Amino acid sequence: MTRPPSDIPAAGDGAGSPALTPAAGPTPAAEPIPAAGLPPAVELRGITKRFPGTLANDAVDLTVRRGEIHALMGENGAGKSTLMSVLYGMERPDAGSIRIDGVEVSFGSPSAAMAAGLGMVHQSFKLFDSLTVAENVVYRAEPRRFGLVDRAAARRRVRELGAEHGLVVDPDARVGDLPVGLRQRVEILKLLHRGARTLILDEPTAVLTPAEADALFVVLRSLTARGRTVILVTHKLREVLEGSDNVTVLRDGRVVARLRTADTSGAGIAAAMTGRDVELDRVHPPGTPGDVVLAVEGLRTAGVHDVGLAVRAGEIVGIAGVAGNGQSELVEALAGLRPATAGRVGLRGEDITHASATERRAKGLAYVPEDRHAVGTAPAASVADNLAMGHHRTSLSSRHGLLPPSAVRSHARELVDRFGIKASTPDVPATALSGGNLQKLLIGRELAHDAPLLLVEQPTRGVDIGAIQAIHDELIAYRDAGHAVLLVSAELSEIRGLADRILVMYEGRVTASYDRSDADEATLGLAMAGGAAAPRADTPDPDDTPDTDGD
Amino acid sequence: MFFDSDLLMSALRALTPILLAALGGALCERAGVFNIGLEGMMLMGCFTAVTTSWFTGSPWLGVLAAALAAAAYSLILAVGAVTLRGDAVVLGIAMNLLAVGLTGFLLRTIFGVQGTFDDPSLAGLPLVGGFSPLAYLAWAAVGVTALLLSRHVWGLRLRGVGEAPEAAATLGVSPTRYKYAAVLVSGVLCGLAGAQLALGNVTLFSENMTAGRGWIAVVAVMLGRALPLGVLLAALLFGLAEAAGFRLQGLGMPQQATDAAPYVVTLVALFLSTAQHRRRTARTRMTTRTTGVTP
Amino acid sequence: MASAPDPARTKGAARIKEAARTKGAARRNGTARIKGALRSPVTFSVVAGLVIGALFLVGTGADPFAAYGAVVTGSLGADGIGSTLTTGTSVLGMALALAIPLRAGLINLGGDGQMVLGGIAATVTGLYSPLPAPLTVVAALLAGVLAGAAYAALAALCENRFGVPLLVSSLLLSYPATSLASYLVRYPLKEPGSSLPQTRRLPEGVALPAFGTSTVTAGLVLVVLAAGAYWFADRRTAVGYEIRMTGLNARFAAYAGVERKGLTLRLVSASGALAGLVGAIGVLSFPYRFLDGSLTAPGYTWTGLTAALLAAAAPLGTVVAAFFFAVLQVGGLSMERTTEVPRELTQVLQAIVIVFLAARLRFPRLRRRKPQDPQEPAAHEPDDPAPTAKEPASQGEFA
Amino acid sequence: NAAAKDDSSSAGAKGDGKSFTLVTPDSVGQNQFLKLAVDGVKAAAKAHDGTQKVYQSSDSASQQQNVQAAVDAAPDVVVLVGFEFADVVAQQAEAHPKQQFLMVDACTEKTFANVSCAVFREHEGVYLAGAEAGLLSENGKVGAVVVLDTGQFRRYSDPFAAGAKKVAAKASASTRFVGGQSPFDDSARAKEQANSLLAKGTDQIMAAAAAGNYGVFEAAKAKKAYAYGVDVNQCTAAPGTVVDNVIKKTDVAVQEGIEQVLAGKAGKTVSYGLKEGGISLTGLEDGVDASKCVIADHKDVLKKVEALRDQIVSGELTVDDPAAK
Ligand SMILES: Nc1ncnc2c1ncn2[C@@H]1O[C@H](COP(=O)(O)OP(=O)(O)OP(=O)(O)O)[C@@H](O)[C@H]1O
Ligand SMILES: Nc1ncnc2c1ncn2[C@@H]1O[C@H](COP(=O)(O)OP(=O)(O)OP(=O)(O)O)[C@@H](O)[C@H]1O
Ligand SMILES: [Mg+2]
Ligand SMILES: [Mg+2]
Repeated sequence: MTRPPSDIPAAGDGAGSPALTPAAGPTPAAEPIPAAGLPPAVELRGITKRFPGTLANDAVDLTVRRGEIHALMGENGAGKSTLMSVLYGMERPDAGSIRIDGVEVSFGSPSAAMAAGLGMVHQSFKLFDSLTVAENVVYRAEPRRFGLVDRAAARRRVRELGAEHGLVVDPDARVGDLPVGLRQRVEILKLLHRGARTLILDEPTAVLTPAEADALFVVLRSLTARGRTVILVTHKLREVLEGSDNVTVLRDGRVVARLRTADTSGAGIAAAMTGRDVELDRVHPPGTPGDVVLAVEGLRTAGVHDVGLAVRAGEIVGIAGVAGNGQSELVEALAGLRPATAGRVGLRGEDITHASATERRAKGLAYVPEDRHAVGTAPAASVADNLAMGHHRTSLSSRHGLLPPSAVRSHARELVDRFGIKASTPDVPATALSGGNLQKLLIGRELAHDAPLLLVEQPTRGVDIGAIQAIHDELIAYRDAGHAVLLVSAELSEIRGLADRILVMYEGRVTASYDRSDADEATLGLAMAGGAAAPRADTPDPDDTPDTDGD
Repeated sequence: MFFDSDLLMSALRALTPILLAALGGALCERAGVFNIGLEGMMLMGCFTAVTTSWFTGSPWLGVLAAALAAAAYSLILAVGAVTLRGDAVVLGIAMNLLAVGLTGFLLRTIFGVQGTFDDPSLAGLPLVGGFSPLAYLAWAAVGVTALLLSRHVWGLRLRGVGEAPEAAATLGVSPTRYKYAAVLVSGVLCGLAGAQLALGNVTLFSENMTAGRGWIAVVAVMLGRALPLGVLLAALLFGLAEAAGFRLQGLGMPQQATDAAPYVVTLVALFLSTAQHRRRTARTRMTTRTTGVTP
Repeated sequence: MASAPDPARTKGAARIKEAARTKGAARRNGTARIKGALRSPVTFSVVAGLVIGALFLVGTGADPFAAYGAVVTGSLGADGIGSTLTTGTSVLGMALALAIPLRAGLINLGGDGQMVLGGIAATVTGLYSPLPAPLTVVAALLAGVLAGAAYAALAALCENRFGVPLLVSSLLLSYPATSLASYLVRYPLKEPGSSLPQTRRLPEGVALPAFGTSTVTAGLVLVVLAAGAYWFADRRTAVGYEIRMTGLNARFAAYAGVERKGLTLRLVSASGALAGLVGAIGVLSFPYRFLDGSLTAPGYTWTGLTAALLAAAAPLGTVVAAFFFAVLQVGGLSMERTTEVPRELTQVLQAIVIVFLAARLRFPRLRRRKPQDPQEPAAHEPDDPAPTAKEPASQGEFA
Repeated sequence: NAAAKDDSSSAGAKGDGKSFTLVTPDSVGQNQFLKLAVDGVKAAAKAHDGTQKVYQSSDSASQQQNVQAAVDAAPDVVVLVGFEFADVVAQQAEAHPKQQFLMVDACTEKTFANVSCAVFREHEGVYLAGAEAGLLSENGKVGAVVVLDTGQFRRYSDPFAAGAKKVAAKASASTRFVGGQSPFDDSARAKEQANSLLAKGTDQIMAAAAAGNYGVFEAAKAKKAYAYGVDVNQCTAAPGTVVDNVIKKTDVAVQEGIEQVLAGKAGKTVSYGLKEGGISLTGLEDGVDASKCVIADHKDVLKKVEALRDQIVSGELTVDDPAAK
């Protein structure tokens, strides 16, 4: 690769007002000018993609220079994923052209795109959990001996690539056993093994801690320094501002802005994405804590060791931590979906340690789970049926357990209106909703319980800025109504913006606790990476029984 | 005296058709297609083998035709479950019913008999060392599929397809193609199983002659965790239980008890293996979860 | 989302919208429903099955019209309707038995064993109960129900406790049950002096009342009542809702507090109870005794399962499908008697219908529809017999 | 029409003669016993210049439906083969006193004026076959492979042992029941059951396993042992292996039964044994030498067996009937 890396996010020349540029005309002002003689790594012209009822991409132009990190931003449904699917050969565009390194191409399949040097890391990882890292990396590009997979060569390859790019992973580990951050390394190794020169990453940091995200950007930088190109699809302004060279913003399938990162600010990008002014990083006024609602003492379950915490009425307690450090297990144990092996859980003074999920709900607990597709909803069921869940035994049904269909439907209409869920009728299946709307459905349903205690996991993962703010407002309103909220989020800004107190979980224990005012990102980030952990015993806890729910 | 070589021989004979079918089932399972149509595919194999052998006089052509016919029949599952994304369980159950009806119908239309077709001049498979050549083929197939799945490029891709088809697709491996291949191969294996049953174990066709062996193969796939060697052990367990049951009848055990024995033994084996499997996965998961990064 | 707007206003708006919706719907609903029904995969499957069956007939030189005519007259004509309803009693009973767990994504393949144990329990009660005959009948029915339920519960425990998928545990448990029944009627319960594997005949009066001189008994009324109860539970109760949601996404239901293991146990027990009821009805009808194999040989379990699958376990659909298969079975035999066409044809038809349905084939759209047509046939009509995005739970639990 | 015209439906001249309907409990197929019943009805129809129909059932439900359909058509005689029909015939006979029924191989518990029965004493023939086995066996080990463990089918095992012991005092016998999911069709299973007998050194096997008999013959042939068939001459299925057959002349019983009914002598039960000639051995019939049976080469054995037969016919020797226990 001959071209030197592009200018790293050095201070631009006085980034004053956001350089908003309407995407009219063939050569908008902020269009990065390709270095003389070298064609752009990727050049999309007039890409149009129509789905039944939706114009997902409307004559989109996108130019990505070799060696840059190019951010692609936009709200949910703006057309980012669609555009990348078109580029990557997964969807055929209705109109438009694609050039890779100046050569016009037309990909019929991802393999064709891969052969042209593209590689994509999807938002939901595309990995084989039961296979090893090495097998995942070489899949479909296997080193062979006599027609058999040459496993030694595969391992060697993983080690070499890892060493070269700072992506160290054990080639023999089963991918299913790896934490998310390492899985992402495997995804990137996969692309590098295939010789990808342009990497597309769709929301790569959605599930990472700041530390992991920072590590990822170091890797991405080292890749671009070696002449590779990165297209980054994301909702996170911070990353874009710190990590990218140029930004393209989509709204409603159209390019609304092309910006040099150095020349812009977060507010500018946000305004371009939403089409209105957005107040970023709002810090909500603190709550006024009352009586203890949730009291946890010495709780143990698989993956959770000796956790104690308390949440009071009128406060939000945030749990920060890298995914896989026991937060999900803790919340599941609190919700009654996982048996506690020791300790005590009290809800409004009542011992609920061994109560079933239904009993806990009856006693005043509502719960927004992390995975809205697999756990939080039944995608094939109607919106009305999805909204009824949990209410079907209480407000909607009569004493005798009758559940009149009319009650279910009118309940649904009420919530659809109250929470602004976009659904044509309550009878459409939940699959028809976008990610953000599905999340609203979920949060609306749980808030409607008016339960004294709300457990919320990752309430805004993969949701756009507009919806994030609406959801945050709802949570604050809920707190201010005198309810207790336990919030689990991998998003530090979210935790810091909402929580009155912040706990950090590391390896199944609560290792640190901060008041909102003491918790800056650096401190929290360090604690999440184990910096605040007490020295860990080398032997696993004796009472740490293996989980028996056999999932 | 009780566990003599005859018992083993008897178990091995009982096991051959089950093993062939179960290997097919294991391949499908690995490819992510739940195949409970083994019984039906096998029955189609039985019928085609006998019909072809009868009209051509060659049992080998019968074997070939059985493999082809069962493979063609397996297309129902491939098209229905893979291309049209239908429900594999429902399709499998329907295929089993269809095979019974179809072979019964054809038996009457072609041979004009109901129940059983048998004729002394119907040519069966020769025996080599007490077993039909297909039995040896079944043994070889265990090794071949084991190697294929664990070491061969095709096997790696197949396993990937079965585990996460979208992931395979993004890497340019067509899940459809691999699933079709797995289903068709299972068809061929079930066809061979049928031929073995109708021209090897005996030399005749009778309605519903598979008599639940396909279902046992399904259970063997599960018990053997879709691993070729595991499937072999599971089939062997069943074969031994059945052969031992025959002996026990001789010792005065009622026929009904010996009838039920193989199923009870299989169920108990399932209990034990599931419990053990859980314990093991729980343990490995715990260690990696607590250590986080492995070197 | 914002803060909730004035609730009174939104409610009013919703009411107006609702009024408009129902008005428009009333007008267009009829035709849309018919169109929807015609295009549904069920219609396609049935028609395709009949066409392929006709091709078979032509291929073997028979007259398809005569054959199908014989099926219809043989099953629905004056001579056949009694047999159809008698067969239908058992088929519907088993179809319901299998539909109930299927609604939650559970497949019970152990119907044979549960039915046979129900039959044995009813026989023993009928033979040895000291109660007067009418009470004995009730006791025998209850005994059958309990035996079936208890045995099915065993299969559910295998899944809940030992992690052996229900599909397999129920199937494997079925064999020992039929063997046990077979043993009992050959030795302890055998009719003295008879060379048959059968029990004594139940005492006079220990029988379900029959309609006139026909073989149709009050058993039909019982299974129809069961179907009604199932319909009601499915459509109008919280439990029915939980079952449906479990079938659509078991993790979702569990998250909301539906206890999977408890539900499995209850549903599978209910399933076994119905299977046991069918067994008891079989024994309390002609020939009023337990004859080894007579309950299982007609294959009601499989026919019932196919009916439940055809209807995606929806209550009304299950009833219709069960009746359809009873017609095929009885009509097929009659066709064989009158037209020389082997009755296996109807078995082939039955299987082909299911194959097509499982493959989700439907008639192609004749005209292009506007995208997002609000009158798109309601795929979520709970009684729509089309299986909508329903994955049997067993699949995921395999291996 | 290829759909099995001969087996399933009306054939023969459509005269003004009598009409007969035969209902079978199972598919006729290769079931020799049922085939003979069909032959019997056909012969009767021919003799009376009449018509006949055969309704084949497969399970209790179809048996009931077929009997009902037969009665609805009101032929001169409804013929039913098999013990499965006892209950349904009793019911129909009561409901239709004008309809004549002929039951073969079983009878109703109560007697009805319009139900005639023909039953067999198979055990007498099996006893003789057992005697042959006892005489031919090298080590005195004989056995039987039988469909199911019921009294009716034990007529093929217990008397076989008794016959063998009669001629060879230290003979030992054992029985295997095919069982399994389809006992009448599972020849592979029948074969394995035979193998388990052969493994014990058994060299004479009575085969009463319906379609499974062919499996038994194959097993015996492979081990150079001997087998005994049932109902008709099965020696042709495995010449050199099948020694003899216990013949059951169902055709004769059907034909004679119909004649009795038509002659106005309904309501009686006729029992066929060695004496009446309804049960016999191939070896004791004419044409032994052309039968391909092994017994044709053992005239000395036949002599002894003939003597036994005469004892049974004269009543000097009675054979225990296991079904009567
Ligand atoms: N396969 C499809 N069929 C129909 N409509 C689709 C399909 N894929 C996307 N759409 C629609 O196209 C539009 C753009 O979707 P896209 O997935 O590109 O948005 P996105 O920018 O990636 O959103 P997010 O931030 O939520 O990931 C949306 O309105 C979506 O509903
Ligand atoms: N086949 C499809 N038909 C209709 N809409 C679709 C289809 N596939 C995707 N969509 C829509 O495309 C939009 C974006 O899809 P995408 O897969 O990016 O999910 P998402 O909105 O990002 O949610 P999440 O972040 O939780 O995965 C959603 O509105 C989704 O409903
Ligand atoms: Mg997207
Ligand atoms: Mg997204």
